[in-house]
Amino acid sequence: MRLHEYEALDIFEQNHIPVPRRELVSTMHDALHVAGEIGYPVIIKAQVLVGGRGLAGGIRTAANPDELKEAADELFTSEIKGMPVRKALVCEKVDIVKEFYLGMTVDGYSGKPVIVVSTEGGVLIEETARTSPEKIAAIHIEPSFGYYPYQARSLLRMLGLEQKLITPWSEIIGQLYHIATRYEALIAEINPLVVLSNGVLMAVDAVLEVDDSALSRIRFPLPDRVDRIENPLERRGREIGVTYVDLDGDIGLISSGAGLGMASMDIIGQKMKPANFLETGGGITADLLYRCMELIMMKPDLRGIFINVYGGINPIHEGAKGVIRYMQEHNVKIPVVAKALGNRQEETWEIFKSGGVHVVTEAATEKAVDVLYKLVGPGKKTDVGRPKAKAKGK
Amino acid sequence: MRLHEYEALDIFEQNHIPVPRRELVSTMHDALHVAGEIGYPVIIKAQVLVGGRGLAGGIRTAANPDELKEAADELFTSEIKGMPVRKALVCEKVDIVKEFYLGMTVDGYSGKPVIVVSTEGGVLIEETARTSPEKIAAIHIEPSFGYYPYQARSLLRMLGLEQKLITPWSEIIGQLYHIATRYEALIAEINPLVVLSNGVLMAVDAVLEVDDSALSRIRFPLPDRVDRIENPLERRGREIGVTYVDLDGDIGLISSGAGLGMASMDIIGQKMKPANFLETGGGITADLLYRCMELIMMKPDLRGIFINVYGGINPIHEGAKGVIRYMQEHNVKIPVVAKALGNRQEETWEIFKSGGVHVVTEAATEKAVDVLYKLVGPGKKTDVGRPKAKAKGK
Amino acid sequence: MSILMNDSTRVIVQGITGRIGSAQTHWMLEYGTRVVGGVTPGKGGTSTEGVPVFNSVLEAVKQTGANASVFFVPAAFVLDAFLETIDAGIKLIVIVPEHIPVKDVLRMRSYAIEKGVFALGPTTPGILVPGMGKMGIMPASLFAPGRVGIISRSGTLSYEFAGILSENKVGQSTVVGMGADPVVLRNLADILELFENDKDTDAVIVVGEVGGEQEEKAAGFIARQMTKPVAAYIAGRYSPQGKKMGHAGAIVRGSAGTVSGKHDALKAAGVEVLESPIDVAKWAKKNKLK
Amino acid sequence: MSILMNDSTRVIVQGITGRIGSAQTHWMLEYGTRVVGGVTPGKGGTSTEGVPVFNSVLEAVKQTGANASVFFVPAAFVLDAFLETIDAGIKLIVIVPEHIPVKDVLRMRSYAIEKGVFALGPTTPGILVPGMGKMGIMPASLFAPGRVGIISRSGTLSYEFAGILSENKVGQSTVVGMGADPVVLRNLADILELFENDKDTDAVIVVGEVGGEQEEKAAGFIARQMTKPVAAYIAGRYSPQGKKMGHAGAIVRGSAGTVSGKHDALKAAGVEVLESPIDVAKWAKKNKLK
Repeated sequence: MRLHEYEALDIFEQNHIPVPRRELVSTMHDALHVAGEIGYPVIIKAQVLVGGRGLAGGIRTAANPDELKEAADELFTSEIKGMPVRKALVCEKVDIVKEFYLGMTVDGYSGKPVIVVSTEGGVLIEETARTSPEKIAAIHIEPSFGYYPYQARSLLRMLGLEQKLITPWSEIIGQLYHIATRYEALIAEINPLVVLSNGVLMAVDAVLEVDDSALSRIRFPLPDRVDRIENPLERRGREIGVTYVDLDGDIGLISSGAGLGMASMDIIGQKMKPANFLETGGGITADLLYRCMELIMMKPDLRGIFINVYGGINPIHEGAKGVIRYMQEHNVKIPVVAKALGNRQEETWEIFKSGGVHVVTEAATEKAVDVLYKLVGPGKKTDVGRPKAKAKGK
Repeated sequence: MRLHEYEALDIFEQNHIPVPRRELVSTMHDALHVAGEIGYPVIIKAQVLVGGRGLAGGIRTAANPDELKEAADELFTSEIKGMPVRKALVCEKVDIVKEFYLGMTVDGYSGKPVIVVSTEGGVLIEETARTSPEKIAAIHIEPSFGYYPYQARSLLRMLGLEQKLITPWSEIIGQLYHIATRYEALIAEINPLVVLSNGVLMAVDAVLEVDDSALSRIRFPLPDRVDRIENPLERRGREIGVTYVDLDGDIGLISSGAGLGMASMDIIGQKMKPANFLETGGGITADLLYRCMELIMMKPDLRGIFINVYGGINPIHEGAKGVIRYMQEHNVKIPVVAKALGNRQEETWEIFKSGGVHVVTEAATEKAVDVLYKLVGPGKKTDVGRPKAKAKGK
Repeated sequence: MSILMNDSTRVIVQGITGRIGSAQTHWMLEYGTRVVGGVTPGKGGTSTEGVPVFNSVLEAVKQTGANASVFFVPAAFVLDAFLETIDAGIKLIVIVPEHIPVKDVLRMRSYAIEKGVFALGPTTPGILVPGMGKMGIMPASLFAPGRVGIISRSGTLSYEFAGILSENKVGQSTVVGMGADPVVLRNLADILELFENDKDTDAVIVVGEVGGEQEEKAAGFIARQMTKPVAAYIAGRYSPQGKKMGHAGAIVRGSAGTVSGKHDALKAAGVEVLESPIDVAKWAKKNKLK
Repeated sequence: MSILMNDSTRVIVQGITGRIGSAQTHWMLEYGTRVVGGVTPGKGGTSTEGVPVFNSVLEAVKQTGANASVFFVPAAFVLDAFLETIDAGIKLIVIVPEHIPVKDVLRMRSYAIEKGVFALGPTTPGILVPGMGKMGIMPASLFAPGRVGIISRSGTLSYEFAGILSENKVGQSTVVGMGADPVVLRNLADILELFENDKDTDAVIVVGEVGGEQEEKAAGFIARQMTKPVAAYIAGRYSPQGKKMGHAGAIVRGSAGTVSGKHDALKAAGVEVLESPIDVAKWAKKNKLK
């Protein structure tokens, strides 16, 4: 779960990392009031969960109330990469002398947390990593050994950082590591970490992504999970316990397994356009697939549906019952093709066929998609489906 | 720092270990009020920081208000092993089917935390360890590996514990280990850990001793440290930063180093009686020794004073200045003998001599104590000094 | 004949008394797997699917001589049970459950490697040796005995590839699910090495997906040490990149993680990159695999 | 000639720029110790008592060839600096500071043992080899070269015993403070073993105190492996028992910890138990030590 910047800044502040004075607002009026208290110039930052927010115009500076009025008005009526701006953070504009980068993630290949620092921060940090690798340093932390400040001191010395910054910076690394550990963060990032003109180090941005699998055991207050997903269909997917991604096409997809789902999209995409990605996980029941059908049918212009499931851990015969119950109750007329193999496959095929589903019994997904293509035809010629940030809604 | 039972029970409760309903009281009137809310029978337990409280009459059961009145009255006007009872805990009397023991400490020799469990708990646990070792099991925890519940399950199985108790008990071990880690406890103990008639496991007593050296970094709320020491002289020692133990004799002692102090007591004890144990630690200054003199002179009947210090890390010449300044300002008449060796010893001797202190320049403490004995004589013939729980006050 | 499992593999099922654990024990036994015991703390002394259940792994190992374990334990208890299993001397562990916190996986991984235990998962369908046995949830009907090895990050895609091969009369030596999580207990290259050293495997198929850098690192191993033909399919060409790891991830990994980056690395290592799963049939024919 | 320190010992002082660090550096240099550098993060490039100061231990080791370190670092920073020192390759460490949390000491101890580092303390006066050098705070005037080894749990009592011996013309080979804390970085028996193997030590004095079980465990080692005469004094006969460890401690240790328990164990191992420190002179004379 990715936290909003304002949520992450609060957590950083509680854990003794210096952050700017700031307040969350949701109207222009509130923005003006807060800015009046903080004092101009201020920065107003859209609180949307997308990357590259700054380059997309989501961060504005205002030197006076008029400028703030204009900036806030634009933000609250605009979308950033397709996401509506509901909340913004009004921050003091601090006096920045230099920008650094500090990030932590888990290195999946080595199986260790990794801390990355750079003496150049900002939006072009990945570019810096390619062009000036000498400005970047990283250390892997042995999980059973843990993090100690001397590791940070040696990392910072490798970068040739001036001595007086080494202690405060290594303290911030320690605090961020502590936060990452307590909140089981997969990503914890400060970009930029800045030096102010008075010499203080400050986090003027904050990224924190918490491990979804650990949410139930994190003992510390976490922001509410409700309504974090802007897209109502994707939110509905989360509610029923499946992974749903809204796309631009017109072929509905239900798959068991993320890899199989991605391969299905790739194959559909060769001649048609998927309307969604939907992955059931390992908990298929008749009810779940009923709700999956309901969810993918929320998109109005579907031309056909492809169901691609395997009976390994999943009782696919139960799933088939849910699909045809939905089709019968809602009088589904568009073609539905199902490839369902594995444990109890013959039983599953019978159920599907009894409900009018076209059953494919060969393993290759390409053959099943061919069957669907013959039923629905080429459709409108456009680009292949891609993720949409904003839903059409129902 | 040893916590009171009521403080430790609060911490246990916050960390999900079942504990009895209870309330802290400091008057008989409050005790009656609380018991009325909890319901009779109740147990009233003196909150004093001494071991063996139960056998010394500090724990009473009351079946009705009359009995409680009598018990509370006795407790609040009595002393337990010389400690006045200022507070007591009124607890529900739970229905105990069986008593167990659970304790954790640090095994200094192996350098590892150790968890000890026994299927027999109660006041005679150490006796059980000697006579029925098969009822006791212990595991050492590797610090870099940490504690996991399966370790507890295997420990409990070794004791032949019935299966249905294994899961709740291993959970309590996990919670106690968690508490011991967070509070940096040198001792964490539940004796007895009881099974109630409804099958629930409950901690009806709680011991928690926190590492003094870690107090400043424990992030969790700890009870106030002030006034934990009953003896005013020992409290004064803590305030000025030295270790002072009040004893029954009449020879004042100032030593640098606990081992040297203990040896000095042993040697004084051969013919005289020490009035106190005082260990300066490594921070001697003129002021500190001035205050040490002031502290040991609070006891009215001193016959002589022995100062035994080494100049390794300590500037003993500074210490000598503080001693003679006190002696001059307060016109000290009783004999003072000092043995002071090490860095700047000659300078130290001169200072002592200028203030009328008898200086011994040989290494053996026995010789210095002989000098003192010749000056003060045998005194009253009684037992050698022993620790006193209650101070005479000043 | 196979990697990881063989004639002397004696399997215990942890979490055997649960709904999924007991159902999968049924399928594993039906496929001929030597399931010698199960573990569910508190259910010791009972039996499930005719298999004796024990309270602890150590007890199960002592009583049955088990040397391998497959997990159907709730995610929250997996770390503890995993450490218990290693301490009991088991040397092959399959972790089927999904949603295990990454922090736990890091701990499990480092302990398994320290103790020389080969562990697969989390979120893996397990291992299947056609005609011999299986640990995990792979549906038997799709597999046939033969000489092609399959390693897959995705569970159901491994069935797909085995199914396509089987329909084309190409059998499998062993099918291994390495697990779909961002951190897994064994890396792809470690499993490739087992296949390279297996005299009954002639070629290997790698089924990967967008995200992470398993395929890129494996490409380095293939270039340096593999003599057998390798084909690879990478799912997710049209998908949003898997688990994003922020700037820190991008900095550490460079271009790793994209489908095209994986394709480039694999091609440079001499791997045949398959554009679509069905292409595996042509590749098998071209290489005369069976 | 000595244990732990010898002609090739090159010492750095951590926390050299502090009040105590610089004063003790002065005394160590004056005694002839080869102090080659100091470390205080942020003070690199300066010098103290003529000794160059570095920002990190690694830098100090690289520039000076140091192989031993003595700590005058504030208690809160000792753990971090200790791990840094081990990673920099130092093999002998003396931790003078007191009041280090036990949790930190456990971590330090296990890492030092894992990495084969010999560490003393916390709360130790250090090591002194009469006439050659010292690491720590022992006051030089009390020591004389000779062939008796001293190991002490208490700092100042080690001076007392050395002083009594020196006054009686009995010199010391090496004097070692093992540290006064309830958990120390090396146990008594480990240091006894070094003296047993030192060809220039003829006998050893153990200065112990009430509490813990170092002396009891050492008695076992002495009985099994020591050939040289050992005398022991245990302080605290009339003292409240040191750090109480509750019932758990009493259960684990049995009667260990009391003065009489220690006396019994040591006597059973053939150790001469001294009733009072001054008795060490008679013992030395009886054993013709010098």
